[in-house]
Amino acid sequence: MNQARSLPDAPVLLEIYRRATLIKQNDDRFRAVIQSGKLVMPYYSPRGQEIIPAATSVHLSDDDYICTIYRGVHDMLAKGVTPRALWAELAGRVTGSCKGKGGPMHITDPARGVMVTTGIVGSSMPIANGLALAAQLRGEKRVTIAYFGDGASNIGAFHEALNLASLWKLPVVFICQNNRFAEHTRYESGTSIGRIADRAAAYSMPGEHVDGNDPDAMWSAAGQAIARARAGDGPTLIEAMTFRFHGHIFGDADGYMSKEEKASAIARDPVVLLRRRLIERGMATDAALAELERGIELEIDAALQFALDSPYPDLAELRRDVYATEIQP
Amino acid sequence: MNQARSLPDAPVLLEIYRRATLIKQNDDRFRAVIQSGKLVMPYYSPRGQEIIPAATSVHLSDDDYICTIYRGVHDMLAKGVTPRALWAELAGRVTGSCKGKGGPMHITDPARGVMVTTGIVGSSMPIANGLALAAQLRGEKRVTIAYFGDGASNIGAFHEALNLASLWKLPVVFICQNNRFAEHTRYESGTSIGRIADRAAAYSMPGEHVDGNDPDAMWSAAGQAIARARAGDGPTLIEAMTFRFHGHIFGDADGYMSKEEKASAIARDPVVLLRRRLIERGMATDAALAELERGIELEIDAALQFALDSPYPDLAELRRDVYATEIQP
Amino acid sequence: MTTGTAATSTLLSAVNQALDDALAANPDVVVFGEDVADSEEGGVLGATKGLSSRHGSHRVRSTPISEQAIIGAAIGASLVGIRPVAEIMLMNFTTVAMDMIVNHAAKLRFMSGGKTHVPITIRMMTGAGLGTGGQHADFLEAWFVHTAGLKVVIPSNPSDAYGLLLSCIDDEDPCLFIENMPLYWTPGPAPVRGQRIPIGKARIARPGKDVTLISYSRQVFDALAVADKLSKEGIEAEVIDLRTISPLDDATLLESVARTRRAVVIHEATRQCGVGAEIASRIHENLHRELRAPVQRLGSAFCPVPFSKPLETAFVPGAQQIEAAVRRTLS
Amino acid sequence: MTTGTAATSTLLSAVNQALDDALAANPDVVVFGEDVADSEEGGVLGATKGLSSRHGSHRVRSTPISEQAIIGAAIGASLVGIRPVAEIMLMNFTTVAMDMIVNHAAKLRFMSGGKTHVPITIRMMTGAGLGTGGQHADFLEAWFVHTAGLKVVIPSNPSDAYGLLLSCIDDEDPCLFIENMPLYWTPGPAPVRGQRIPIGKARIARPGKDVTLISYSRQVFDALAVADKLSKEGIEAEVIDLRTISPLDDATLLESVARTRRAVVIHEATRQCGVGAEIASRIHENLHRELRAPVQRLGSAFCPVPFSKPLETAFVPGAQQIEAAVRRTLS
Ligand SMILES: Cc1ncc(C[n+]2csc(CCOP(=O)(O)OP(=O)(O)O)c2C)c(N)n1
Ligand SMILES: Cc1ncc(C[n+]2csc(CCOP(=O)(O)OP(=O)(O)O)c2C)c(N)n1
Ligand SMILES: [Mg+2]
Ligand SMILES: [Mg+2]
Repeated sequence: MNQARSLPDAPVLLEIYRRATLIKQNDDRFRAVIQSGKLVMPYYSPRGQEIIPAATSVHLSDDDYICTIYRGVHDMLAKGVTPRALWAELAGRVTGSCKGKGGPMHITDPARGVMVTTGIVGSSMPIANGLALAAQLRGEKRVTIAYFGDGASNIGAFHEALNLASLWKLPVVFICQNNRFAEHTRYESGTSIGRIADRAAAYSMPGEHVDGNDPDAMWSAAGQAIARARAGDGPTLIEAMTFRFHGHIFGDADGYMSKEEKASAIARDPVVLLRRRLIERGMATDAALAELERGIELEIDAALQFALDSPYPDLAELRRDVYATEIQP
Repeated sequence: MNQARSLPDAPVLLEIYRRATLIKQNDDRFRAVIQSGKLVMPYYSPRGQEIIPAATSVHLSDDDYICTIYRGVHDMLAKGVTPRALWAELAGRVTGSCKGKGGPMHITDPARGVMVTTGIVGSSMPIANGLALAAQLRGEKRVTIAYFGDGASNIGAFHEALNLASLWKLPVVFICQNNRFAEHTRYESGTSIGRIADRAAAYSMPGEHVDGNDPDAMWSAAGQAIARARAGDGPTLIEAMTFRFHGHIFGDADGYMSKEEKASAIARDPVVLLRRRLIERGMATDAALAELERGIELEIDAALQFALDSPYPDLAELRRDVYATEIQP
Repeated sequence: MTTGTAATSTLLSAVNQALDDALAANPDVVVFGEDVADSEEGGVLGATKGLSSRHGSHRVRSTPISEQAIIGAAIGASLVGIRPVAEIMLMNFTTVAMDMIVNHAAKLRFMSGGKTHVPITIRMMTGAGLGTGGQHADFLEAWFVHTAGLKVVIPSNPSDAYGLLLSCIDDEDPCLFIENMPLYWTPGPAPVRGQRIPIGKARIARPGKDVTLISYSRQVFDALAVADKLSKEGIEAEVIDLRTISPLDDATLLESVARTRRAVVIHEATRQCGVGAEIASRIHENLHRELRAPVQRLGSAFCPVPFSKPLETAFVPGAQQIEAAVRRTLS
Repeated sequence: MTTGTAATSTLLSAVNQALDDALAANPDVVVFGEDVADSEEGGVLGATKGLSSRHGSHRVRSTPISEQAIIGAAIGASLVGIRPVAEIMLMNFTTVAMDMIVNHAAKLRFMSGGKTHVPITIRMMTGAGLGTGGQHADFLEAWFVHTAGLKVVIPSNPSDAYGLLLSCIDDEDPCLFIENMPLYWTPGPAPVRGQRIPIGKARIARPGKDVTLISYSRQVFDALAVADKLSKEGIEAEVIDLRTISPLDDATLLESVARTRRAVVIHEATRQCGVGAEIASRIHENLHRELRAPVQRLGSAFCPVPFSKPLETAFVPGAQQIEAAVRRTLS
């Protein structure tokens, strides 16, 4: 990219911090609640990856679409899904975003542009193309983001989707959140190239390798790719480097990584670093940020309470939403 | 590749010519017989692509494996499948390589190392990896070739297979026969990169773009890739440029290409050019080549006769070869 | 040729006509698949010929050989109201797109609690008889009938093909539309322009009182031929053309068999775990006492589609087997 | 713990033991799949723990997330005598490898006229009950039972799992081996080391004379629980654990139902076009006159696996439904 990179100004960086903090605090609470046994589910914590969707989503509106994956709570919250809808869904309540029928791996919230959350590695990308195609066909300026992991870059769907997006110049941005592991498998054991961004060349597509934990860099890379898509100049592949703090699935013993590797990543907690940066740059005071954090905490308290107070779906829901009208064989 | 390229010597180039001529004459006869109505089948003529497998296979022995595709009669003949076994199979006779049960899209002949012929675009590559893995596990020096078309480089299986082959350093050579069309679709309408060979970089694999109709260049590129695989240095992707003379499927109206494009390719018939080169280089006389061609013609006459004289398989074959022992549900 | 059912048409041109009419009627309808545009000759067999020229190459698009990307794009676009008709050239190639069809198209409505849905149509061809061998002629419809959230439609003649394809495109749920290639050029009743045929309703192709022959696609013709033959002996077979195999039209099926008390189910898919097993089970469950004989099921041989002509012919259940099965129900 | 059936084990450790023994006994056996090696902790749930350390990381290999490449490599290697045990972590992920399984593994023996064959084993987990939602818990075995050339094995307990897995690895045909994740830690009879259990033979889990309950995998336990309950009323149910669902053990099934004259088939897959339809059809075809009531079929609700706990619990057929079905056959 030739365009000079600017830095996010104070309101933008503060907004990135707000979203990242919402993700962080929400995740801390989820894990505590799961650990307490109050809710039971497989949970794929995005803790450590907050900055990527936070810095991306500030370029987006509700009209823009995202497709994300099982490890996607950060992407959803950054895009505007409310903690209430999320908590109720994770608690399997009828007030959840999907009436409790989808669960953590399958959140959908079209009002916020959260169109698909998939549990099948690689599947966010081909579907994102379709959303982008719809916008293109209708001459709308919407942009679609497909989030996925580093491991997903080795599955066939990645290849087919990027090839098609390039051929059709679709307004889509492929954002690979490279946390260096696919379940227990290290990046280099599954991926035959040093940088996933370099795979973009196979599709004549711009590829950007960026520190996904650095809000300036992430904001800039996402902004340029989104602007390009909006301008009708086609797709971009962004590889955003990051790290997951809680292994693949919550409860994971992390035996496949070194303790130092993990400790050093946690020591560079991107949300903590951003907080420091805001203060260093004189963009916020500690007190103002503490106030914001307290507000988020209250929102999460309320969401949890709302979820626990909500009823479970009626068993008749097994017959609903299978087809437009009820069909039982 | 840094290694200097040598040229094939007279016996090798003659052998390439012999194989290419067998393919050409065999194909001419197939088409004539199909046109006459004596045999009925969908037939994917490889006419025009003879040099690729002819110049490749002279580096191989019966111990080496190939996996090929529906457009694969040239690959099979070059690898040593006899016209008798082939004609009988295409005629659906029990004396065919697969008792008539496979047909033109599914020739198997393990004695010649022809292990799989597939009708599903992209499927030759993942299976070729497995044959290469077997050789690697056993410390054998066998090499496996996966043949496929340009269109196949856009399907997921290509991506997964090349990534795995690179990671595991498998002794496999991926040879893309780029005839510039996938069915009726031009290369550039389906493929988002100028050269398929450049996709090798996505897997940290050497990629070679070569004129597949030039026996010197093809022989050299295939030879180096095969030597690398045999030495345990891993896979190579070769993109061999070529052209199909008879469209996708025999009977194809070719309305999707310009007449000039086709005429100019046929004017540069690689088998005719090789014949001329042999004489120009003083490697053979016209008379000697004519003699060779007559011999091939007789072999094909005999194969056709053998096929037509052979019986069809017994209907009991519907129950055989489904499982190791007969199981009827 | 455009009105009345006296005129004849072919399945191939009926499909083309339905797509043409759907594209003309609704700007949200788009068509994509390998070679479907006129720059690629409008499909390998011409099913989509003329469509891109008439409706624009932005709406009728040829794709790379990337079935996951094809169905993925169809799903994504449909989530926001586009009506994609995606072509998977041959049914066997659904095997490279099963994730998109089964894990996504079929499930997104339910998993989203009704927040989104996937109104796509997936067209595909198949059928033994053309010497295409083991990987190009399978009938895999039972897989999709086993999948909640999908509808599966499989016409036997031009008029049905036209009316059912329009209904699939109108439908709010993902529909698979299966075209039997060996029937493509068989003359049959021409469609009535604009006339839909409802999904989920079977057709009584021939009334009868002694036995019910239940079938779909090409085997309907074999059933009719057998019925005609038996009629000369005074055996009157009712022939049902299912048209839709998910959801099944229980009402029509059960009403018929309740009258005839005998049934034979015939399809080209193999018998084991085929649609015939479902139909036979439903009949037995509902009409156990009424049945004079167990329901007979016919399907192709339990093996891949063979290439050699005599094997390929014997592979598919034919008139002889149908007749024998009918006689078994009568004995 | 290594001999006798009095000792207990779990399905998870039985699978591990079988793989360990197979790797030790035959140098041609190799294992691969995502995370299977010890550098990746020997599987997400530890099913392959210790194997790469004991047998070498050239024989027990972790792969990228590339199911087509995994099955393709298994097929290719098997063509020349390697005995791969490939893991597709969850059954839903077979949807990205269906081409390799159905068009290649199942068909190469036939299409080559017997010149090659594909002795591979494909292991996979699945099963509702763990809150994994719509894309991680499907039972899709009917698709594979519908596919000629495949064998499908599905154990309910540790001893069977061990003996059947060894048989699959020995077998000359491609075998799917389905592990029910919610059963992984249930204690059960320990395997007898080295002892094979033949493919294609069902097990009478409980003898009875009044009704036959036919099932496999987790539902065997529900059937046994219902049988115990009914026994107190003097109703003696025979419970059959199929173990193999392709090929089906007709002899055992039909012999039992010929005696009891009543049957209920239960599985976790949905009913429409499920394995139960095939079994019910076979019973009706063979025992129409003998049956006192039509065969009852139970399966999960016709929808994707729901997340919410009450829905997930109600989704799977349970003891109550089995009991009600039995009573329907008795009334
Ligand atoms: C097709 C498919 N294969 C395997 C899995 C099992 N699986 C779930 S997550 C995962 C790892 C994905 O790694 P990555 O893409 O890096 O994303 P991350 O979890 O690190 O965010 C695997 C293998 C799956 N869900 N889908
Ligand atoms: C998965 C799959 N999709 C579609 C097809 C239909 N098809 C058969 S050949 C072909 C074109 C392949 O083109 P290419 O790879 O360039 O090989 P060529 O025929 O030119 O040798 C297509 C689309 C198929 N066989 N398999
Ligand atoms: Mg990762
Ligand atoms: Mg080509």
